[in-house]
Formats: sequence, structure tokens, C-alpha cells
Amino acid sequence: MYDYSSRPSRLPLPVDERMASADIDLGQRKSIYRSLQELRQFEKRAHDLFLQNLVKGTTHLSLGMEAVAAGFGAAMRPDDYTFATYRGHAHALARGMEMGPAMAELLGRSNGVLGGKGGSMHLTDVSRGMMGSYAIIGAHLCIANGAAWSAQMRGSGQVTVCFFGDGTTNIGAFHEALNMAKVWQLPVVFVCENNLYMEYTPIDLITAVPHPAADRAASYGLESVIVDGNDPDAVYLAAGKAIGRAREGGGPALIEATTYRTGGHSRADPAKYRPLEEVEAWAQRDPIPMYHARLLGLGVAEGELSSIERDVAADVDAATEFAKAGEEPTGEALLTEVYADGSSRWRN
Amino acid sequence: MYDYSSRPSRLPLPVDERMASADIDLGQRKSIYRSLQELRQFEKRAHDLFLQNLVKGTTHLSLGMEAVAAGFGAAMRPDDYTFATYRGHAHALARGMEMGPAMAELLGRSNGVLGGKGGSMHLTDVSRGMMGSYAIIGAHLCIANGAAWSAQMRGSGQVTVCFFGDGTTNIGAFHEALNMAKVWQLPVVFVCENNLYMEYTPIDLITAVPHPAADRAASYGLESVIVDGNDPDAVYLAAGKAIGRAREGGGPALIEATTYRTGGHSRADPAKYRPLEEVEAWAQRDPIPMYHARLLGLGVAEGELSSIERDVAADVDAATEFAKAGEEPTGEALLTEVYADGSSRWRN
Amino acid sequence: MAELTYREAVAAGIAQEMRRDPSLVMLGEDVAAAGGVFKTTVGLLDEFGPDRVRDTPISEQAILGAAMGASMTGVPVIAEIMFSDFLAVCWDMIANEIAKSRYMTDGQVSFPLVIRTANGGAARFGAQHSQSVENWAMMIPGLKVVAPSTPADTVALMAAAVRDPDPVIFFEHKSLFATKGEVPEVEVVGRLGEASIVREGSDATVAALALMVPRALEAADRLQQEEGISVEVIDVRSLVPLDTKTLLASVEKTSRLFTVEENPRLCGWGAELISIVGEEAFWNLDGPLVRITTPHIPLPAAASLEDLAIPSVDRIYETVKSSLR
Amino acid sequence: MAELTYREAVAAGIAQEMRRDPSLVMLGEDVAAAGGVFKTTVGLLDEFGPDRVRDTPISEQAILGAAMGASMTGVPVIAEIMFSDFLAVCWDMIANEIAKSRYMTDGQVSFPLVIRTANGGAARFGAQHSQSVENWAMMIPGLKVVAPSTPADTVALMAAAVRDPDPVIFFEHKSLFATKGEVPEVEVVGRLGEASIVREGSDATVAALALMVPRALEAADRLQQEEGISVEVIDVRSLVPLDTKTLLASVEKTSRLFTVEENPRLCGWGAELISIVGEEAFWNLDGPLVRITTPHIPLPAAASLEDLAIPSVDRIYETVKSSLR
Ligand SMILES: Cc1ncc(C[n+]2csc(CCOP(=O)(O)OP(=O)(O)O)c2C)c(N)n1
Ligand SMILES: Cc1ncc(C[n+]2csc(CCOP(=O)(O)OP(=O)(O)O)c2C)c(N)n1
Ligand SMILES: [Mg+2]
Ligand SMILES: [Mg+2]
Repeated sequence: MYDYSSRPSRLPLPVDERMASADIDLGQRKSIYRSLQELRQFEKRAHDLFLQNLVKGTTHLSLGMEAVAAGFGAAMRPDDYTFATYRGHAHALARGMEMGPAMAELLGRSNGVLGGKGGSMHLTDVSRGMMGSYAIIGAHLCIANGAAWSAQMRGSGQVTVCFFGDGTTNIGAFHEALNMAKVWQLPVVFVCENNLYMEYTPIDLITAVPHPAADRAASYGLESVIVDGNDPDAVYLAAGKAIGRAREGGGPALIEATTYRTGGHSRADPAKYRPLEEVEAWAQRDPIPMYHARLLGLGVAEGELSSIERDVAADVDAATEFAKAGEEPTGEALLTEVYADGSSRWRN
Repeated sequence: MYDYSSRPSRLPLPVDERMASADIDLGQRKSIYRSLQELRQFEKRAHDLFLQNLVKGTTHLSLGMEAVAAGFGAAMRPDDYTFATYRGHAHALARGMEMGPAMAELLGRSNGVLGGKGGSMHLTDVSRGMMGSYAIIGAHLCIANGAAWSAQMRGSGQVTVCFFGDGTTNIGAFHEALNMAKVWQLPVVFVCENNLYMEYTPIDLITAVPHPAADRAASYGLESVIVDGNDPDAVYLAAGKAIGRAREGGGPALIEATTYRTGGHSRADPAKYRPLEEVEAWAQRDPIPMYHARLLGLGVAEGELSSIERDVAADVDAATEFAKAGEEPTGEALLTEVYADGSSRWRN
Repeated sequence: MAELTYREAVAAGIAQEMRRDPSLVMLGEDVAAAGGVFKTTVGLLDEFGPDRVRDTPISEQAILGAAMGASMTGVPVIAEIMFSDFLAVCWDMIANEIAKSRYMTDGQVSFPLVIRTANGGAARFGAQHSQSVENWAMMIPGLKVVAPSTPADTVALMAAAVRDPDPVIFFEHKSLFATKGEVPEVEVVGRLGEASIVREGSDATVAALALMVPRALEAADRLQQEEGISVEVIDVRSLVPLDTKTLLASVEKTSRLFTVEENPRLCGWGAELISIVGEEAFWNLDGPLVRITTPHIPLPAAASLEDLAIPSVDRIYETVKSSLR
Repeated sequence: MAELTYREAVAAGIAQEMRRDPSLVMLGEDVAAAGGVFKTTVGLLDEFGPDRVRDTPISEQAILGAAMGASMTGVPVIAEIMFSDFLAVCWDMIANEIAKSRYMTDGQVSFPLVIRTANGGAARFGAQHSQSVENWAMMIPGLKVVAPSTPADTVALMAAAVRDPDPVIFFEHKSLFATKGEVPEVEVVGRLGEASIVREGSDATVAALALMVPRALEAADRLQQEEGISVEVIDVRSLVPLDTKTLLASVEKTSRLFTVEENPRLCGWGAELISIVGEEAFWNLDGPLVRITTPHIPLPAAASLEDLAIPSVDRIYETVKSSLR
């Protein structure tokens, strides 16, 4: 009766075919394709391992949404900063986090990138500019500002990119972060991945404006930007533009990337709260087959693409083996790294 | 060197003379004049008592800003709800809080409206719809929503009016409250009293848009409304319109009333951070002499106005006597009213 | 009697009260159509409709503001904050507004509201989704604080919390949601401020809360069987009001107090109980006052680490045993 | 030596550190041009300029987010949250982000930052501007927590806090701002985690913090003079790390412990100290462990009530006297 799945569907836009002829180097496109494959295959495996109860707790997958992470990853400088949410696997991998330690972290092993302390929701790899995955809505937008402020003060030219969901635009921290970013002209790009749902609630039912991020850009003196988040090229171009401007001192940007998650919000969520027609329409707009077709159209050989796919599959297998071979962390690790001296000593 | 008082002044608009011929009953106007006088004279006295160290702690006066409270007070139904900030004396009095218990509260006496427990920053009189003065920025916008939601559910037709400052528009709670109010179409009117400064920092230096409230209305699907907050008639008309629409189910409104405080932010703040020219220009736009002149122009006799002024002066004197005659609250009061059984018992 | 899971008991308690009081409303993120992320509010939307059971934006301050403003103007409210860790994003609403406004106004306003939230660890959710923050609530004057450990107590305390005219923070333990227990099929109404002696004993008192209660009970059984140590286990249930009578009477009998708490070590509710006993029952004591707590660390995500962090049956057993030796 | 007020000592401590480390920055509401609402940052803007001393919007989450993000990427920060009551509006940043991120990332990030805030009562500011919330900070693993009671300690602990690679919550007491004391004119650097025995004694230990220190000292003097009771007074200074050695050694000597705390009664830092002593020094004790606290109420605004609420010299005196009898 009060089932959201009977609501009208929100359908994706058709693919913008002009993107095929956009001025993007073919090598860049191939590496974006590899990135898409990495994110997809890694997360499918993570989901399998979750269903096998090897990954405990929870996971939040970006299946269907990979174009955003891959497009941005390609446009960023190695020393730029990424801030992500609990839905952060894709962003971590897109910045170059190694798959083995990433997978081991999901399995709670001591060879995980966080030694098992963080888990799926907190992937971080400072050596790659992946400054963390944050599991409480809103906070990391404010923290991203801080990294951008630091880069500004150090004159390093680094740009910070901060990803978050549509639902996140309704929390107070969003507002505080965007205002401060503009007032201080910080080199930060805020990217709203609008997948139309917060957890299980459709975003339009609980938001005062149709485009939760873009329709609010003016509140912060920013341009309203919407990009097709399922088109890696469109994302790559928008990312390049915003990042380039920020790097030159042009201040922050707010980009709304429209996309959709193929699966549920987290764990084993079957996502039945969505109209079937909507799910199917977006499945047709899956970024990977589309990009595959585009690359073929641009003259890349089918064999080259399938070899990328096979390479990635082997990497994911290896990462899985690496992870499974890891030890479960022991008592010693429990009490380390609360404080910078490496300990958790709060008394003498 | 980094003195804000050397910045360019932000000058008031000239009085809109068309307001004189607005369709407002002369009796209503006279009662607005009385209200202006009450707010002004009460607060001047409060300031004197502060300087005499009879009022301890702090006060935040609305001197110069009275037209907002008086205009809204006149447009509200007796059972409507007011939510105010620590700068709440004017709003409390405009809803009919008795001056004696109000003054006694400032003096920390047991005949104060809060028995001395709340003080200047928390004036509340539920019997008059004055639902509280809140001293932590932002929260009360969310609470005002709750009262509006309650009225909506009870079908009572009550409207909630929530006052706050320009600086408040940059805190997260502002954003959350405005969004929810619109999504639920709550009967609530948010009123930003833009007096150009947060405490000592000019609002434009720390805000991404020139009009901190009005320029953000669109983020919440609301109309952008700016009103001359130093013109009681303009305020009264804007208030009536927004309140009337909310009462009929038309949902929330956000009004930015531009105004200026004659004195400092609080206590003995000399407010030297403001350009002299600015202070003087706004002094010329003091709502009370302006309104006095307008009423004379509308044919009200000087004598009638001065008799209002004298009546009010007598009331303020009486309130001061009442307050000074109050006892200081004793130990018994200390431990009452933490819980609804009247006690503070947290154990058996 | 019906057998319910703890998660069903949450919904049952809310439903019982919404049937009784047609003005009672509920709100939170994903609580309506989805029935809550922990499925603790399943069926309520269908029974009570979208005006009384509301899905909200991700706006915890606005959620609690709505609850506060509505409750102070005559509409009692149950608000859900999905995970208790998120109380931090609306802490001002709780600690400064809801808790203090009655006192500040000398009793002009009341806040008949309940803030429900999923508390506690052992679900491998990591540091930001696993905290036990009952001590955060306990330390704020003006709040009442409960944390049931069984389905029957969940219904009974939910009813008591809803009917209480003061704001109650209601901690539901995530790792108890799947546990089952008998719940009477008649109307169930408990009382705030009553601890329960869930096992009688004479050698030591162990005070526990929520998930720590079954663990303390299991440890007590083993201590009895393996060591002949007779442990009295108290389910504290209500931190505010606190049933100090039951606690002090038990310590008078046993002369020893242990607390088992999931919140991190410093300034936990255990420290409060210890301090009360250390002042008021000092002359009854036969040995040190001992806290068994999660160490003072954020909670790790890995199962092996989390199991080491939160007090286990073994740790309770060993601590009591070695301390009584 | 120079005589400084406590408020001047705050600015002096910050200035000393900003001179030493050109990368250190400061931000907060009205901290720059106005020199802070309590005038604790006067002169810093002029000396260090608007890039290093920044006025912010009223956006506490953004302030602490800026501090966190900057500190984790190489820029150490001092952030001001004007009143400690307002920590509630940015509690997520403190309790869930800043405190936990080092552990969650297994040490990949450090947070060399200091959050300064005006804490405590006796200024007649009412329930939302007078709280002592040092226990809020103490209960969160990952934070360090200090609260100086003298101008000299203020400079020394400020320097220590700034140089510490971990996040430090620095509580400045509003009702001490006007007090004066000698401060060395050379560079002053203290150490976190060291309590100070500010008065030696043999009959009882009284542990106090911030504004409670001078009150405890005065009570101790009177107890000596009027009752011949010799009280040792410890200025705890640093709640985390906590100097349990000094505390336990003192109790070993005196056999009695009293704590004097301004935070409301339940789950305060006093309960923590009592619990440590009640476990580890139980056999040294000659009598009950006694807390002297603000009652478990919000603070009232009226001077007469506030004076009754916060522990006074008289109350300390009476409590110790009657308890030692
Ligand atoms: C402050 C806070 N409130 C609620 C949650 C629970 N929660 C986790 S994810 C989520 C939905 C987020 O939606 P969105 O921002 O659209 O991101 P998406 O998951 O769709 O990527 C919610 C409500 C949280 N983590 N933090
Ligand atoms: C959360 C929070 N941060 C800071 C303060 C301190 N403070 C009190 S009033 C004020 C300025 C408010 O400015 P504005 O909203 O413009 O209101 P005005 O005082 O000008 O009426 C500030 C920063 C507070 N009370 N609450
Ligand atoms: Mg989403
Ligand atoms: Mg202002």
C-alpha cells in the first residue's frame, strides 16, 4: 500500500552520442575502461565473498555507478586528494589502492590496508591520496575542505575531490561545507552521486528541490552542473574542467552526477522498493557495455578489450587469494594506533 | 590594520514612502507604535540595569531592530507560536509577555517568568505562544518545525514564526530545517533578521551569497523575500501575507528582514568594529522616529503618541520595581523541574 | 505468551502504544516504507498510515527538532536515530535543547518523546556504527535512559518510555535483535528505574546492561559450576532513573561489585555505579570495585579484533574468578 | 617572569607556538579581528595576518572539518569553539571523526590539532553557556583532554597541546580568565599527562580541576586552620593522558579520596578517578570515596542558584570535614 516501488519511475537520459567524438585520448579511454572493469569485477567478487560470509558486517557497492569514480580517477593528479563515503571501494581503487590489501580489509585480515581495523566502510590509502572513507553522513565534506585549505596554504596545487550521495545533500554539514569552501575559495570539487535513493527512500520524496545538489549550487555562489554519471567520458570532461579551474585558484565546484546503483544499498538488500521498470531502464544504461560499445566504435579491437577484462579478472583472483591467505588480526593489534605514539595508553 | 571598521559601509535603503498609504488600520498602527515603544523602553532599562550590575551574565538587545518583532507580533494570532534566539526580549514582549516577570527574570529573581532559572537568553511564556528563546545557533529552527508539524497534525490552524539572525544561515541546522519544512509543507514562517553582523564579524565576509537568507530560498523551493526590517508597516504586511498563506496550508516561507542593531552584540560591547558612517546612516533609519513621523502624517495627534510613550514609561518603571522587589531564588528552586514530576531525582 | 524476536518486540511495543494513543507519531530515516534498516518498525506504516509514521530526509537535527517541537505542543513522538553513533550529529538537540528546556523554563514545557536508536557492537560494523554510547546519554541531566536486554523488557520499557512525560533515550542493542523471548499477549507496561535481579547469588554482584546481560549470566553459570562461586547478576535496564536500591541491597549481601559494560572504559556507566557504591556502601565491601569494559579504544571492524574488544563471557569469568581468589 | 591574566596567557601560548612553527594556523568565530569574544586571541591577527588567523562563519562542523582535514595533510591547527556547550553541534566531528580516524586507518593519519573552548560556569550565562563538559571529551577514546587552572599552566599546556601529534581538547575556564599569575618570559612548554600536587597533606587527597582548584585550595587552608585536617590537593590538569601515578601515590599516603568536579554528577571525571582508586588502591582506603559535584541538573542562570549549584569552598570544606569525622 505505501510501497515506494509503485511510484512512477525516474528514467535515465539516453546516451549522449556526441561524447564519442569528444577530445579524449584513446589511451586515456582504454585506461578508463580498465578502471571500470577493476571496480566492477572487484565489487562483484566482494559481494560473492559477503554472501559466503567471508566478508562480515556490511558492504556498500557502487555496481552500476562506476563511471563516476573511473572518470574522476582518470582526471586527477596523483597527489590530489579523494574523500569518499562508506560506498568507497570504487573511489579507493580508482585512485590506485591495491586490490589485495583492499580485499583483505573487507575480509578483516591483518594484511588488509587498514590491518582489519577499518573494514569496508573506511578504506584509506594516504599514499595514493585516498584520504579516507567516512561512514557518517556529511562529515567528510567538511574534512575535505580542510585538506583543500591545507593545499591552498602550502601552495601545493593539489585539488581535493569529495564524493557523496544525493541523500547527503539534506544534512547540515553539506551546507556548512559548501559555504565555507566558497568563502575561502578552496580548491575542492564536491561530487554528488545522485543515484535517486538514500537508503531505501526515494530522494525526491524528502528533498525540497528536484536536483538535490545542482538546484542548491546558487546558495553557495556556485554554478549549477549536472553531468551524466553513467557516461565515463562526460564525467571525465566535467571532472577535468572543475579540477583544472580549482587548481588555478578558481575555487570550488559542485557537480551532480546522475546515476543508479544496480543492486541494493548495502549487504544483501534486494532493493525491492524500486519500480521494476526503473531498474530495467537503468540496467540498459549500465556504463560498462555502453563504454565497451563506444570503444569498439572508436576502432578499439574487441580482443584488446577482452584482454583487459581477463587481466582484471586475474588481478581480482589474485587479490582474493591474497586476502584469504591473510591472518586474522590478533590481540596485539587491538591496542595500537589510538595515539600517534602507536599505543592506546591513556594513563601512566 | 585588519580592522573591519575600515570596510565600506552597508547603508540602509531609504524609507519607502508608499508604506504610509498601505491598507493598514490606524488602530493597528497605533498598537504597533505602542509595541515599538515597549520594546525600546524595556530594553533601554534592561541595559541600564546591566550597567548597574543588577542584570548579571549577559543581555542581547534588539535596539534598532524593534520593527521586526512589533510588525510580526501585530500580524500573529494569539495562539500562534514564536521561537526566538537569545536576542529574544523584543519577541517575548511583542507576544504579550508581562514586563514585570520579564524584567525580574533578567535580574535573576524568583518572580521572574522562569523563576530565575533561564535568564535573559531563554525568555519563554507558553501561555502567550512564546515557545522559547534558544541560545545555541540553529537548533530552534528545527524545533519550530516540530511545533508547526504538531499544529498541522492537530489541525489547529496555528502558525509558527521563527526568528534568527543572518549569521545563523550558515549553520547546518538552518539547512535541515528549511528542507524539512518545505517537504512537509509545514505552517512555519522563518524570519532572518539580517542586521549585517554575526557577533563582531560582518556577514558578507563569511557568507557565499549577498543575501544570506533570501539568496538561499530557492534551495528549499521557496520564494525569495526581502523586506525592510526597519519599517513596521512593511514587516506587518509581509508577515500577514506569509502567515496567512501558511495558515491556509500553503506551506513555509522564508523572509529576510534587513535591519541593524543600534548597539553592540551583547553586554557592554561598544561595537567599534563597524564603520562610523554606517552606524550613523542606520541611526537615521531608526524605526521609531520614522514611525512616529508617519503616524503624525496620517493624522494622529502628537499628544496621543506622547501619551503612549508615557504609559509605556510608567509600565517599565513598574516592571523595574516589580523585578527589584523579587527575592533571589533559594536552594529549593535549584533542584526542581528537571523532570516532569517537578523534581531532579535520577535515582531511588 | 508469544515468542517474539527482540526486533519484533520493538515494533510490538510501538504498535501497542500507537493503538492506545492516536496522537502518538513516529519519524525517522527509512522507518516507514522500508520498516527500518533493522526491520524494527515493520508493519507500522501499514497499520498507522503515512501521517503517523514518517520517512524523513537524512537530517538528524531536523528529526529531533521535529520531535521536540511537536512533543512540547501536545503531540508525543517516537523518533528514530538509526545508529546510536549518529547521536553525535544531533547531540546539541539532545544534550542542550531537549534535556535542558524544561529546567530553563522552570517547567513550562514537557517533552513526551522517545529517541530510539540501535546501539552496541559485535556486528562487525566498525568504529562509526558499533558504539555503545549509553554513557553519553547518562551524563546529561534531564534525560532518562533505558536499554533492554530481552524482548519482554523491550515491549515493557517501550510502553513505559512512551508514557513517561520526560524525554527517554531508548537504546536497542543491534546484536540482540535476532534473539527470541516470550512476551505476554496482553498489554505490557514496565516501569522506568527498576533494575532486575536476573540471577541470585551471594559471593559477588555483577551489574550488566543489554548485550552484556546474557554474557554475564553465562559467566555466572560457569562460575557456579566450575568454581562454586555464587554470582548475583543485575540487569540494570534503566540508567536514569537508576535503581540504586537494588544495587546497594545486592552489594550489601555480596560485598563485591563488578560492572560489565560495553561502552569504552573512561567515564562509563560502570564508573558511576562503582562511585555510588564506593561512597554509600564502602563499609560493606570486602574487596576492590572492578569494572569489566571495552578498552578505551574505537571499535575495530575485524571480527577477531571486535571479539577481543567487547567484554566476553570468558573475560567476565576470568575477572571475577581471579578477583575473588 | 611577567604577570599575565589567564586570558592573556591563552594568547601568549598561541603566539609562542605560532612564532615557533610558521605552518601553524588558527580559526574560529570572531577570533581574528575581534580578538575573540573572551579576548583570548587579541593581537594574533595583527602579528600573524589573516591567512593564519581566520574568522569563520557560524559553522562549527566546518570549522572542525577544516581543522581535521588540514592537520591530516600537514598543516597543524588551533580551532576555537567559542563555548564548550557548542561542542554539541560538532560532536560528530570530534567523537566520531577526529578521535577515531587514526585507529580506523591503522595509523595512516595523524591529527596535530588543538580544539580550544571556553568551559565552565559561575558567569551567570545559563544552561546553554555554562556547562563543564570535560567528561564529554574524556569518555571518547582517541582524544587528549586538558584544563589548566593557572596562567603559567595555560601557556605550558597550550605549547604541549600544539606540539602533541594527537588531537587535544583544551578547556579554558571562563571564570578564570580574569585571574592573574606569574608566567616565565622564556619559552614555556609543559607536558600532557602530569598532575600537579598544589598542596601537600596527609589526611585526605582532594583532586580538582580548573576553577575547582583554587576553591579546593581555599577549603584545604581552612580545614588545616580550623580543623587541623591536612589535605593534599591535586590539580589534575590533564584528564587524558591521566596521571594515575600521582593520584595513586597520594591516596596511598592519605588513604582518602575526594574529587571536586564542576561537570554534572553522573559519569563525570570524578567517577573515573574514584573507580581507578576503588579498584587499584582499595586496600589503602580508610573510608568512602567521595565526589563533590554540581548536582545532576542543567545550570541555572540566577546568580544565587548558580552559586548553590557549583561546588563552593564551603561545600568542599563541609564535605571533607564531615566525612573525615
Ligand atoms: C548521519 C547519518 N545518518 C544516517 C546514516 C545512515 N545511512 C547510511 S547511508 C545512508 C543513505 C545515504 O544516501 P546517499 O547520500 O544518497 O548515498 P548513497 O548510499 O545512495 O550512495 C544513510 C541514511 C549515516 N550513515 N549517517
Ligand atoms: C552554535 C553556536 N555557535 C556560536 C554561538 C555564539 N554566538 C552567539 S550569537 C552569535 C552571532 C549570531 O549572529 P546572527 O545569527 O546574525 O544573530 P544576531 O546576534 O546578529 O541577532 C554567535 C556566533 C552560539 N550561540 N551557538
Ligand atoms: Mg543515494
Ligand atoms: Mg546578525
